[in-house]
Amino acid sequence: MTQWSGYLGLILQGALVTIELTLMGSVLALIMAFLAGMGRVSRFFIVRALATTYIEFFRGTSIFVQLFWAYFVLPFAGLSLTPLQAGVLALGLNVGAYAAEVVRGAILSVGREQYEACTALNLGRWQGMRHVILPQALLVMLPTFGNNAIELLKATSVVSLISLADLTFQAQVVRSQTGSTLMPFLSVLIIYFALALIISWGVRTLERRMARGLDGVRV
Amino acid sequence: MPAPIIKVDAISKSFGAFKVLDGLSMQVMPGEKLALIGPSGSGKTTILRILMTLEKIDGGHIQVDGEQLYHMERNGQLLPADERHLAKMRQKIGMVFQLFNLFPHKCVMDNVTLAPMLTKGTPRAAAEKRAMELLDMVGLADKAKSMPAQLSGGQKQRVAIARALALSPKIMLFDEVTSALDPELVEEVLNVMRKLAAETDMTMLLVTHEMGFAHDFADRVLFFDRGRIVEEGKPDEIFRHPKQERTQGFLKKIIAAGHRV
Amino acid sequence: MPAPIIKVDAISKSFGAFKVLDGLSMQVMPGEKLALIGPSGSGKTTILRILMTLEKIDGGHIQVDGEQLYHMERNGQLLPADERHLAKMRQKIGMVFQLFNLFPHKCVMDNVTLAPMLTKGTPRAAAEKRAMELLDMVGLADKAKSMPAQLSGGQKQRVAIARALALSPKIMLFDEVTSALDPELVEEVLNVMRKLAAETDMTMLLVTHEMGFAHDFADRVLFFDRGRIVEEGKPDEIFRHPKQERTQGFLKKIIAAGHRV
Amino acid sequence: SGAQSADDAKLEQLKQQGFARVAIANEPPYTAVAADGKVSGAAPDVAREIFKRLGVNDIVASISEYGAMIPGLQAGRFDVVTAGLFMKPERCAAVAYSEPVLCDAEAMLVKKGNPKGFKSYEDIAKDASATVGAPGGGTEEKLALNAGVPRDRVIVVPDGQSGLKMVQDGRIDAYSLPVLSINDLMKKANDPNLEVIAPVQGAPVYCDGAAFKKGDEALRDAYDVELAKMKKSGEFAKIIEPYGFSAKAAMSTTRDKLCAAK
Amino acid sequence: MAWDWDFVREIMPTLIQGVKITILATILGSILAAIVGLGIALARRSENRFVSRSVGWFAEFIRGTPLLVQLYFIFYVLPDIGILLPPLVAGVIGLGLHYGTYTAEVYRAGIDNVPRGQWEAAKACNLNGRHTWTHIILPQAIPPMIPALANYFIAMFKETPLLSAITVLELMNQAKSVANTYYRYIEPMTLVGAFFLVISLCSVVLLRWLEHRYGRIER
Ligand SMILES: Nc1ncnc2c1ncn2[C@@H]1O[C@H](COP(=O)(O)OP(=O)(O)OP(=O)(O)O)[C@@H](O)[C@H]1O
Ligand SMILES: Nc1ncnc2c1ncn2[C@@H]1O[C@H](COP(=O)(O)OP(=O)(O)OP(=O)(O)O)[C@@H](O)[C@H]1O
Ligand SMILES: [Mg+2]
Ligand SMILES: [Mg+2]
Repeated sequence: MTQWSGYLGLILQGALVTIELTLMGSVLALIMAFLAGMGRVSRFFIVRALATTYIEFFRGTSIFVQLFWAYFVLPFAGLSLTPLQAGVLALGLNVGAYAAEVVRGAILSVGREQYEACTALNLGRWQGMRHVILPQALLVMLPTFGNNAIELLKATSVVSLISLADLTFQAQVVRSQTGSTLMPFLSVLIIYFALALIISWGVRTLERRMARGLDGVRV
Repeated sequence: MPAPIIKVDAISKSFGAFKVLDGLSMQVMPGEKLALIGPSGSGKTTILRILMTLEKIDGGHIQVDGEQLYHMERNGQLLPADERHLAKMRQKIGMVFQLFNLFPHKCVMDNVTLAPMLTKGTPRAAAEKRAMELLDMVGLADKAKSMPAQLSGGQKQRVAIARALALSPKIMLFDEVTSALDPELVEEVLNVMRKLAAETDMTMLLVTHEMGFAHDFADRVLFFDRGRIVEEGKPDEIFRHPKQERTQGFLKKIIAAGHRV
Repeated sequence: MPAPIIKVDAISKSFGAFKVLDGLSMQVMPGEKLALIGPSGSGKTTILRILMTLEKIDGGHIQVDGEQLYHMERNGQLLPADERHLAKMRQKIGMVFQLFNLFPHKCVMDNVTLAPMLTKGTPRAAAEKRAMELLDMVGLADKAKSMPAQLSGGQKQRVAIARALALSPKIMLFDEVTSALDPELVEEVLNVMRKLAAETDMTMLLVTHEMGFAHDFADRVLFFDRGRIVEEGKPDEIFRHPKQERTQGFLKKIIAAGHRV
Repeated sequence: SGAQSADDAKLEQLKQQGFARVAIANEPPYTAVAADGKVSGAAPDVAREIFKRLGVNDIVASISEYGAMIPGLQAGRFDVVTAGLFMKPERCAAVAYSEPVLCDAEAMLVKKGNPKGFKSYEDIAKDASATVGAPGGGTEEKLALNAGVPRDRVIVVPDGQSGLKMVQDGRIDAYSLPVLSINDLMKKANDPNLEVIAPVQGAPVYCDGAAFKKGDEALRDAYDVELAKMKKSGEFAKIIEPYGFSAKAAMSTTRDKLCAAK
Repeated sequence: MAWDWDFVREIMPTLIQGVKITILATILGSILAAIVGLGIALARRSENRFVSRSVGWFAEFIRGTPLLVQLYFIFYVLPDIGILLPPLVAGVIGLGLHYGTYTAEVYRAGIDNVPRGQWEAAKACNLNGRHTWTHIILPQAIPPMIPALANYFIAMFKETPLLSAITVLELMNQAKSVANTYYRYIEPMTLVGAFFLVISLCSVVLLRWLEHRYGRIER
């Protein structure tokens, strides 16, 4: 088993790809979540309709279909993406649709009286959103965002199906090359779990930070 | 005689099938201190919220400081007001709520400076200087860095008053600003309002169940019932010699419940 | 003289660092009607909950009907009671809660028959017959098929009493059974309890703030303060001629608040 | 012509970027990934050498599922597929093949002693309880289907190792891959309870070629020129024979023959 | 490559075969997840620290790692210890276990939402533990959580394509196989997406109805 350490290197390379995908996907998801989540509470019908369509479409179809679409069908429309881009696009848009509902829920969870205080102080809609509503809503969103990020991390495993050399894919490669099944799968399970723990720890830390001195914002 | 600063002309307002205001008209003079009293559900809060543009009206007209509130004149025509017109009109009006509605994620100072900095572009230094003056006025200069959650109800309400004043509105609306407070905290808020009434020539509209305070504070009292003004007059007239039966009944009940008039 | 049915011996109970009961002892005779009164937080609810085994004790002993409640005797040694022993002891005791705690997903009849059928294996027909008698007793025979959500508070509480009686306990515990009710519904529940006291020889322990009812109902009154029994005696002694200063102060406050004694 | 110059442009573009994107399969010995992650194996080694001669310094290989290769090529994700994708008329219609590169017969992996006595795909079709595993979209899947094995008895297996495992576990009765692939699997598994049937009767010897996108024929032609030179000089044999492939087999047939075969 | 309706008509029967398997896997997986989740939720409340802790970590682990890898594990590694499962069974177990950790959270919330007074009343009625659970707590806890459970079952439905990795011929696998046979990806993948979207949209309607029907319990 002299080669095992070498193959472990391969798996770690896969872990890097997985981390990269998770980070970039999360950024895209976050952007989409805010765009669509706030779009859902817009007063313009068109914006609301667009946001709703986006959310329902991406929540309604499976991440696989989206991935295969982004990878195999988009090129026929002239948009050819690298596997990494396709992966980030599909994952970000998919998880973003779920997170958009979190954003919307959190925005609605801020009491009506806060909106009225904004009006009474003559803040514009965007100003009120930016300085009063979102900072309070953010704290409500954060724990669920953490869960969304873990979902995204797990979803990266399906990009192996479009041949992106992520953790799961490398496990498959190592399995083919070494003939060992248990070792590669067990080690990637452990790595995924460690990454998930890091995410939830990070979110909890962030939450504590943000909640400081804010007792009474929630409930 | 100067022109009225608020001119409410036959406005009506319904929630669903329920008519809250029914052809209500009233006028307020610049600098006047007005108390709105009346039974629960009579529409007192609603008229304040309408003036603050938190509710829309179904019919009628309102003029504030010489301009239409819910309409704009364009080429001699009256059109529904757009957001820009409303924002302009809101500069003239401030409101203090029953439940304070402070921003819980911002410290006292930021609560007071936020609106001037955002809506008027006041530089931070100037906004904070003015905020300190106002906090000093309401007796909370030492709480500038506190978070709302750390304040008592009375303190919160005084911050809310300072926050509304920071925009220097010509008209201030107060909706039962003491009714959510523990009894021992009511007085500190009323004191601030007395001071305000004495020191400024702001127009003030006050909805309250504190009849004693309304008596001392107001130049004129309006008695509301079922979305209409049933009686109005100087505090002494209304409280000592109400003409209408409804007013008499209302005051009798209030006194029975132990309120001082 | 018969042996006491409840013998509480120097029990103590803390919640965290807060000592609620502090070496409390008391005895209750079979058939006795006992009222527990005292200021809020004095531990009245806690002692009932301990008797019902809803809380554990930290120290001391309790004997119910000749047997240890929280301990079992095995080969002359006292061991902590196991669940089987507790279940056996609970057969002797029933409890009615301040907030009724009816099972909301079951109709009135099922609320009353559930426990006899499950714990004693009573056949459905027998359980329902007995339930109808009990519901009749509390004046709710016509509501047998109603769901709890369709009942008024007073009706709910009467069902709760019937439910507790269905297990034919020797001891009934009542914790402020009327304090969550609208004033006009209090009397119907008290009537049921009066009837119960008159018609059965059940031992009854009653926590209440209704001093008038406690006076009429109880054979003996215990006055609690800070987890101790400060004074006890016949209702007339306690209510008319309290000896302790604490008791006097408490009753004075209660009377000032408008309660009838 | 315009198309010609566009094709030339393709090679120019590859030269400029300095590498060609190559799809390979996760299937030794056609391809192999060393412990350090370096890609080798017969197919990529040949492609690397030819591209070098064409002035494209390197290849960037990405491992892909069989099923994803042709769509990937059509979608422009790869410039060429060198993965043991055997030439067959339908495929020749979908892609532009080079001349043959690696040839191999079909084999089946079964339990020791070949308990069901398979010799051909037809044998599997006849036994109503027999199942056969094959890569999705691969040659073996089609051979089995064409031999009359119903769809629900042809199990699509994601990769060789899975196929081996499924035979070991008795989930499938046979797993079919090219001979050399099966041999490699056997070598790694080192399992005395397995047996290889090679070649499968009635199954032709297939050869793969480098597959290009339709429209990249000029690049393909340039590739063919270099391939022919290498075959002649013996360098071709030197590259593929260590992996167990026969250079003679590749040189004894042509694309036109294979693409026309029924 | 243009859209080809004839091709669509030709592959439709195959895809519908796949849809059947997909739905079957979802239903079986949902049933298992409902049971597993209840088991985990009860075990986590166990007085036995060891049981509650280890079940807690196990559930965290399952929830923090990708279903795809878990499926590989169940299908390819478990036979090494003598557990040989047919593909569909392995898939259903994977789905049930994975989503069981989610439904466990739903159960936990549902159980916590039963007021303490109900536990106490049960005790005062001298009901034993089993009777308390079956007659008092669960009947009150479960109806309000039906919408949340249904939500996860819809999510599970969208993850069934993963089963293709362990040779289950569900919708996605059929589509891939069709695509590989004809070298056409656009139609099968788009149809798969359409199937998912239609079924998801229908289930959203069902969900709204469930929320309406079971959302609250009158007290
Ligand atoms: N958003 C709303 N939707 C429906 N009805 C409303 C709404 N706001 C107010 N109402 C109704 O309008 C009526 C008048 O309300 P308003 O708050 O103006 O009364 P009020 O005079 O301020 O009474 P109170 O002294 O109780 O505050 C009430 O019957 C109230 O229920
Ligand atoms: N579960 C608990 N955790 C912590 N403290 C508790 C708990 N239950 C009761 N306490 C505290 O124990 C003290 C005694 O409570 P108990 O309910 O027995 O008082 P009580 O005499 O019934 O008062 P009341 O008349 O208000 O019902 C109170 O201070 C209460 O806050
Ligand atoms: Mg009001
Ligand atoms: Mg109590």
